[in-house]
Amino acid sequence: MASSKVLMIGMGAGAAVAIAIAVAAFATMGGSATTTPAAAPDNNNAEGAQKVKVIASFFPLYDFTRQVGGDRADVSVMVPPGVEPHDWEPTPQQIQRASSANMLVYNGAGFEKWVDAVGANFTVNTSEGMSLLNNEDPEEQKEHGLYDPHIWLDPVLAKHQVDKIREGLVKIDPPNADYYNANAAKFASELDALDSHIKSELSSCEKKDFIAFHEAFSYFSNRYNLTQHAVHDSLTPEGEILPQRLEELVKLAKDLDIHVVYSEELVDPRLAQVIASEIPNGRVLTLSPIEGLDEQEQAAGLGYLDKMREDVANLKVGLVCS
Amino acid sequence: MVLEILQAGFMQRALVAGIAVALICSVVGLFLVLRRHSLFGDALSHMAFGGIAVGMFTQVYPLWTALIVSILGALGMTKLRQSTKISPDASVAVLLSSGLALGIVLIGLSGGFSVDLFSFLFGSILLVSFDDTAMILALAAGILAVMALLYRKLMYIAFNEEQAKVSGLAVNMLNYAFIVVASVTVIASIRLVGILLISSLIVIPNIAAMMLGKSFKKTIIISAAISVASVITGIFASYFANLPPGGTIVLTTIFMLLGIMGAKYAARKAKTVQTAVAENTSEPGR
Amino acid sequence: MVLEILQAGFMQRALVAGIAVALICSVVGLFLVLRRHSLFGDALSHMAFGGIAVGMFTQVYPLWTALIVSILGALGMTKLRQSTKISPDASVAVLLSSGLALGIVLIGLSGGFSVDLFSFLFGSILLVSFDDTAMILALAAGILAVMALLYRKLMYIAFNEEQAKVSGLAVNMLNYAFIVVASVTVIASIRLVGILLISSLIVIPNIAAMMLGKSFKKTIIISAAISVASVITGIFASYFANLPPGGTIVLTTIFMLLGIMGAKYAARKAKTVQTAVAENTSEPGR
Amino acid sequence: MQIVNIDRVSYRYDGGYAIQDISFSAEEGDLVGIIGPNGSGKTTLFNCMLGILTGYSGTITIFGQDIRKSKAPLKQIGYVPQKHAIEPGFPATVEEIVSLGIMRGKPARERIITALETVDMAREKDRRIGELSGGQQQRVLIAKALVNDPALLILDEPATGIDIETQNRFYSLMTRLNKENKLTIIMSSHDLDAVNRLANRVACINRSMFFHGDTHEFFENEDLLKKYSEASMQAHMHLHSHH
Amino acid sequence: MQIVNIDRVSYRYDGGYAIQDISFSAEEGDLVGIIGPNGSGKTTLFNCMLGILTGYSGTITIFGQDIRKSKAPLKQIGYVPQKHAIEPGFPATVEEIVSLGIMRGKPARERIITALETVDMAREKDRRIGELSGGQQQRVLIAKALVNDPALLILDEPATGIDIETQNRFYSLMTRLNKENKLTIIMSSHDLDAVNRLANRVACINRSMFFHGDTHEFFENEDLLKKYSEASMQAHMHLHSHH
Ligand SMILES: Nc1ncnc2c1ncn2[C@@H]1O[C@H](COP(=O)(O)OP(=O)(O)OP(=O)(O)O)[C@@H](O)[C@H]1O
Ligand SMILES: Nc1ncnc2c1ncn2[C@@H]1O[C@H](COP(=O)(O)OP(=O)(O)OP(=O)(O)O)[C@@H](O)[C@H]1O
Ligand SMILES: [Mg+2]
Ligand SMILES: [Mg+2]
Ligand SMILES: [Zn+2]
Repeated sequence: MASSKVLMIGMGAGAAVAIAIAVAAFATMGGSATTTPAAAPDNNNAEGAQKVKVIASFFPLYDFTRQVGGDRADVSVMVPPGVEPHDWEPTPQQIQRASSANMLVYNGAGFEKWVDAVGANFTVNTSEGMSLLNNEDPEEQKEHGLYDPHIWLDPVLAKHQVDKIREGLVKIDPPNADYYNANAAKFASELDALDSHIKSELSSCEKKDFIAFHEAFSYFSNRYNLTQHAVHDSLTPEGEILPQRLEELVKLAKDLDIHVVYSEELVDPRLAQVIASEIPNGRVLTLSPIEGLDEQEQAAGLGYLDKMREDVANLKVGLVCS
Repeated sequence: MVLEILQAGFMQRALVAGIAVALICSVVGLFLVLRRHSLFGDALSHMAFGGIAVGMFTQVYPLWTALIVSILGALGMTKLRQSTKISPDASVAVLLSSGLALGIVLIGLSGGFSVDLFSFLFGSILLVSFDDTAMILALAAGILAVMALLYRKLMYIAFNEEQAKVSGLAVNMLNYAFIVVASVTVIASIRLVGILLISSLIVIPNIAAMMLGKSFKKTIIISAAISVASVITGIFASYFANLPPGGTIVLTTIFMLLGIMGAKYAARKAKTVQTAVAENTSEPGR
Repeated sequence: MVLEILQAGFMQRALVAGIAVALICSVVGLFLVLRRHSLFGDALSHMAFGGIAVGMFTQVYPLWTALIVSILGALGMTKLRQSTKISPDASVAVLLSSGLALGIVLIGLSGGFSVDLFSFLFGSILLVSFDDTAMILALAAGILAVMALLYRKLMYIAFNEEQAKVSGLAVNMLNYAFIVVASVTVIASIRLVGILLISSLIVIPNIAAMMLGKSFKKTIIISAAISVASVITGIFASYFANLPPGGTIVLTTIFMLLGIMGAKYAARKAKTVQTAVAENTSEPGR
Repeated sequence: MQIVNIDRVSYRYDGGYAIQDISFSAEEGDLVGIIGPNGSGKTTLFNCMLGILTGYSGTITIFGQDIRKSKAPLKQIGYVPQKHAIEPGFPATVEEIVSLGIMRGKPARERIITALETVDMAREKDRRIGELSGGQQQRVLIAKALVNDPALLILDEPATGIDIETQNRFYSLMTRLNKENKLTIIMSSHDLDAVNRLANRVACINRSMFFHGDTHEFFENEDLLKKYSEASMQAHMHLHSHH
Repeated sequence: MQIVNIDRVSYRYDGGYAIQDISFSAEEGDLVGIIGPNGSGKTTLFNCMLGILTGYSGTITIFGQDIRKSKAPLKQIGYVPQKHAIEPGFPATVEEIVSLGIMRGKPARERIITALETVDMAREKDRRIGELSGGQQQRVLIAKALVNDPALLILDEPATGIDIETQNRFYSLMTRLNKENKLTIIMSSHDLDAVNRLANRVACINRSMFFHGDTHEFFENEDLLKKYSEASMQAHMHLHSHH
C-alpha cells in the first residue's frame, strides 16, 4: 500500500496538499501532481536555442530520444526524476513549456492522459501501429484505458518506439535526417543485442513464474515465455494491499515455490519485504519497470539498457537460471 | 519590477483571489479560533476527501458529494459537541479522523478510484481562472455580509455559549449556521488556493491580531490586515524568489506573528528596565 | 477462522504492533486531549514532512532530520504556548502550518525531491516487520514507564497548570519532557501504522473513556481497553471483509464512541421516564 | 402580576436528585432570596429557570409563559451567573462585553456607560475584559445583566468577590430598582444579612424546599434558622443517600 | 522566625502598576489579613509570592529563601486561588484532585480523607470534581491546600461562595491551625468581620500599601476604616490615572 500516491506527486504545491491531507497521500491514490518550474529541466539555455526542442513524456522515451537526437536535439522530460509516472499530471507551467517545444514524444496506449491537454506543435505516439495487449480488468479500463501501456519493457517493441522517434525527428528537422537515421540504427542494434542477451540469459531457468510489483511485464513475459504475477494485481503500483491479498500472494509463492518477490525503486519497499518474510527463504530484489530513474541514477549516467540488464540479472536469481 | 509582475494575468488573479480568500478566512477564522476550532479547515478537507470517495462510490458527481458530506460532517461535529462535554478541539479531531477513515474504507471497498478528482483539494493560487476569481469574489461578499449580520451574536457565543443561550439567542441554530458558513468558506477556498493556505490563514493572523487588538472590532481589522498583507507580500516574494506561493504566504504570516511577538517582548523588556531604573533612582528619596 | 488468520506472520505482527501502538497512543493521548492538543499527532506528521524536506535539502538522512525537526517544532510550540496566551489548539495549528510550509518551500528551493523517503509517513499496519515489532514493543515499554513515572505530575498539570506550578512542580520542564515523549510516540507509530491511525487512537478512545470513567485511573484503563479492542476488532474485521485495516480500525473506534454515547443517552432517557412515572404516581398522595 | 411560577420542579443528574419538588412564585416587585447550603440546588434551580437544563419535571412559568415552550421570556431576563470563567485572552473590551447584554432595543453607547456606572466601572470601559481582577469582572457581568433593562433579574450569588463598598452600592441599587421600578429580583446568596435586609420573600432549599414565605417570618423564627444551619451541615449527605 | 518577607515589591502589567512598593512581613504563627477593594492588587501580590508572576521588582523571601532564586519554598505552601475554572468534564474524582496537593510525604489515603473531612466533603470523595456545585469545588480546593500539611497557607478570598456553616467551620479550623499548630496564614478577604475576628495583623493595600500593623489598631481607628472605604470607591481610578 502506501506510497504510490506520494510517489506520483511532483514537488511543490501538489505535494504540499497531498501531505496536508495526510492520508490522501498515503492511502495510495494516484496523485494529481504538479511540479514547480524549478523542478523541470531548464531548456532555455543559450546553446539549446538553435537545436530542435523535444520533450519526452517519461524516462525511457527520454532516453530513446536522447540516443536518436544525439547532440542535435535538445531533449527534456515531462515527468521529473524520481516520480512515478502513472497518473502523473503536469502543471500548467509544464504544459506551457511542452506546448512550446517542437515535438512531444509520448508512449501512448493510454499511459499519458494529459497529452491532448498539451496541444503540442507536433506529437509522436510511439505505440502507434502496434498490436497492444488489452487491459483485462473492466474496473481498471475506466481509469487506465483499454490497453496495457508497458511496451518499452520489450526490447523488440522498444525498437519500434525508437523508429517512431526517428521518423518524428526527421520530419521536424529534415536537415539532420542522416544523423538521426544513423543514431537510430545504432541504438536499434543495441536493442537487438539486449534482446539476444535476455534470450540467452534466461534460456536455462528452472522456473517461469515470477512475482513483479505491478503488472508491468506482460509484453516482456510474452516475448520471453515467462509467467507474470504481481503484488499489485493492476497496471499501476497503486492501491492499498488488503490482508486477504497478502495471504493470497504468500500462498501463490509457496505453491509455485517462489522465493523472490520483486519490488520497484519508486515504491515503499516494505510491502515486498513483508511478503518475502512470509515465504521460506524469501528475499526481495528489484525488478524495475523503468518508469522513472531517480536523480542519482540519472547523474550516474544510467540508461534504459543498463536498467534492463540489471533487471535480467535480478530475474535470473528469481527464476533460478544457470 | 512590481508593475511588470502585475501585467501577467495569473498574477492579477492570484492577488485578487488571494485577497478575497485572506479576508474571509481571517474573519471566519477569528470565530473558529475563539471556539477552539483552529484546525477546522484541516479537518474539513479530510471530510471532503471522504466526500469525494462517497461520490466515486455512489457514482455521483464528487464535487457535490464532497460539499454535502463536508457540511454534514461539520454539522455532525457541532451536534456532537453540543450534546456531550467533548472539548471543541477533540470534536474537530473526530471530524478529521472520520472523514479520512470513511474515504479510505470506501476506496478499499470500491477497489481503487480515479485520482483526477483529487485535484479538487490541490488548488494553487497561481492557477486560479477568471471564473474562479469572479466566483470567490461573489462568495466572499456573501460570506462577509452574513458575518456582519451575525457579528454580535457570534461574538456573544464565542464569549460564553451558556450566557448567550440564557440571553435568548438561538445558540444551536446559530452554531449550525456558522459552521455551514465556515464549511463553505473552507471548501470554496481549498479549490482555489489549496488546503495549506486555508488552515494557516484561519489561525495565524488571528492569534497575531489577538495580541495587538484590545477590542473585538480592532482584532478583526488587524487580523484582516495581516492576512491581506501576508498574501500580497507572499505572492510577490514567491515570484521574485521563485518559491511556491502557498508556502511562501504561510511563512510570511509566521514571520509576521514572530515579529509581533518579538516587538511585544521587547516593549515589555524596555518597560521592566524603566521600572527598575525608576525604582533605583527613587530609592534615595525614601 | 480466527486461528487460521493468526497463522500468517503479518497478521501476528499487525496485532502485536497494533496493540502496542494502541496502548501508548491512548495513554499519551489522554494527556494530549486534556491539554487541548487533540490534533497533535496530525500536526506532528506535518512537521515530520518539513523535517524530511530539511533532510533532503541538507543531504542528511531524512529519518533523523524528521525526528529532530519534529521534536524541535513540538518544543517550539510548547514554548509559544507557555510564553503567550495563545490557546493550545491554535498552537497546534501553528505547528501544523509551519511544518507544511517549511517542507513545501524547501522542496521548492531544492527543485523537487525523491519521494521514496515519504514512505516514512505512510506506514500500514500490515507491513510491520519483525524488527519494527520488536522496536515498538521496546519503545512502548519505555514510554509507558515514563508515563507511569510522571503520571501524577502530568495529571496535575492537565488539571491546572498554574496550580501545579504553585505547588512547586517544574511545569515548564515537565511540559517539554511530555511533548518529547508524545513526539516520539507519534513519530515511532506513524512509521508503523500511518498517520490516520495515530490521530484517531489519540483522540477517540479517550473521549469515549471520559464519558464512562469517573476517576482518572479508570479513564486511562477504559481508554486503553477501548483502543486495544478496536485494534483487534478492526484487524479481524478488515481481514474478513477485505477492507483496509487502518480505516477499519478507525471506524471501529468511532462506532464504539457512538455506541457508548447511545448507551448513555438511552440510560438517561430511561431514568427520566422513571422519574416522570414516579412523579405521576406520587401525585395523588400529596 | 405573577412574574415567575415554579411548580413542583425536580431535576436529577446522573448521581441523583439535585432539586426535588420545588414550588414557589414571585409577584411583580418581589425580591426573593434563595438560600441554602452548598450543593443544595440553588444553581440547578436557576439553570432550569433559564433553559440551561431542560430535563426537569414540573413546570416553570415566567411572564405567564411556560419556558419549556417559549424562549421569549429569556430576552427580558437579566442574569448574573455564579461562575464566570472568562478566557484571559478573549479579545473584547469591557464595553463590548456589556453591549452583548443588550437584547432589547438599540445597543446605544449611553446605555452601556450608564450600566457600567452603576457598578463603578465606567472608567475601565476600554480595558480588555480578561485583564480585570476577579471582582472587577463580576461587576462587569452585573452591568451586562442590567444594561438590558430587564423585567426580571436572576442573580446567583452576585456579590461574591465584590468589595464591601461596591456590595453596598450594589445592594442599594437592587433595593432602588426593586422599590422604585418594581423590578422583580430573584437572588441566591450565602449572606443571610443581605437577604434579610433586601428580600421581602425567602425560599430556603436543600434539595427540597423547607421554607417559603415572608422574610421576617423566616428570620424571626429561631426554629427555622436552626433548621437552616443544620441543613447546612448535612447538605452533602442528601444527594448521595437517595440512590 | 520570619516566614514571609515582602520588600518593596512592585508589579506592572501593560496597563500600569498593579502594586507598587509593597512591604510587609509575617512571623511564624501570624495570620495576616490582606484587605483592599477590587483591583487593588491582592491577587497580583499573591501571584508574585507564588512565582506565577515573575517580572516584579523588589524582593520576596519565604522561609528565608528568595523565591526568585529557589522554588523550594513552594512545596511547603498551601494555596487556594481566587478563581478556579474547573473543566466540567475533567475525568478525576474529588479524592484524586485532593491527592494532587500532596507534594511532601506519601500520598496516603488517610491524609486525603482527613483533609476532606475538615471541609465536610469526605462523603463526596468518589464524585467527579466537575459535578460539584461551585461552593463544593471551593471546599475541595481548600482540602487540597490543607492535605500537604503546609508550613504556610496563602488563601485568596477562600470563603467565597461557601455557605455560612462551612465558613464558620473553616474559620474555626484556620484559628485552630494558627493558634495550636502555629501555622502561618496569609489570607485576602472582603469580609472585614472575618478578618477582624481571625487575623492578628492586617495589610491594607490599594495599589500601594496604606496600612500595615496589628488588627485591632486598624479596626479601632475610625480614620483608617474611613480611608479604606474611600479607597474602595476610588480603587478603579488608580491604575489608570498613573500612566
Ligand atoms: N493580566 C492583566 N493584565 C493587565 N492588567 C491586569 C491583569 N490582571 C490584573 N490586572 C489589573 O491589575 C489590578 C490588580 O488586580 P488584582 O487581580 O491583583 O486585584 P485584586 O485586589 O485581587 O482584586 P479582587 O478583589 O477583585 O480580586 C487591577 O486593576 C486589574 O485590572
Ligand atoms: N453536572 C452535574 N452532574 C452531577 N451532579 C451535579 C452536577 N452539577 C451539580 N451537581 C450536584 O447537584 C447538587 C446541586 O448543585 P448546585 O450547583 O445546584 O448547588 P448550589 O446550591 O448552587 O451550591 P453552591 O452554593 O455551592 O453554589 C450538588 O450536590 C451538586 O454536586
Ligand atoms: Mg450555586
Ligand atoms: Mg483578587
Ligand atoms: Zn507501470
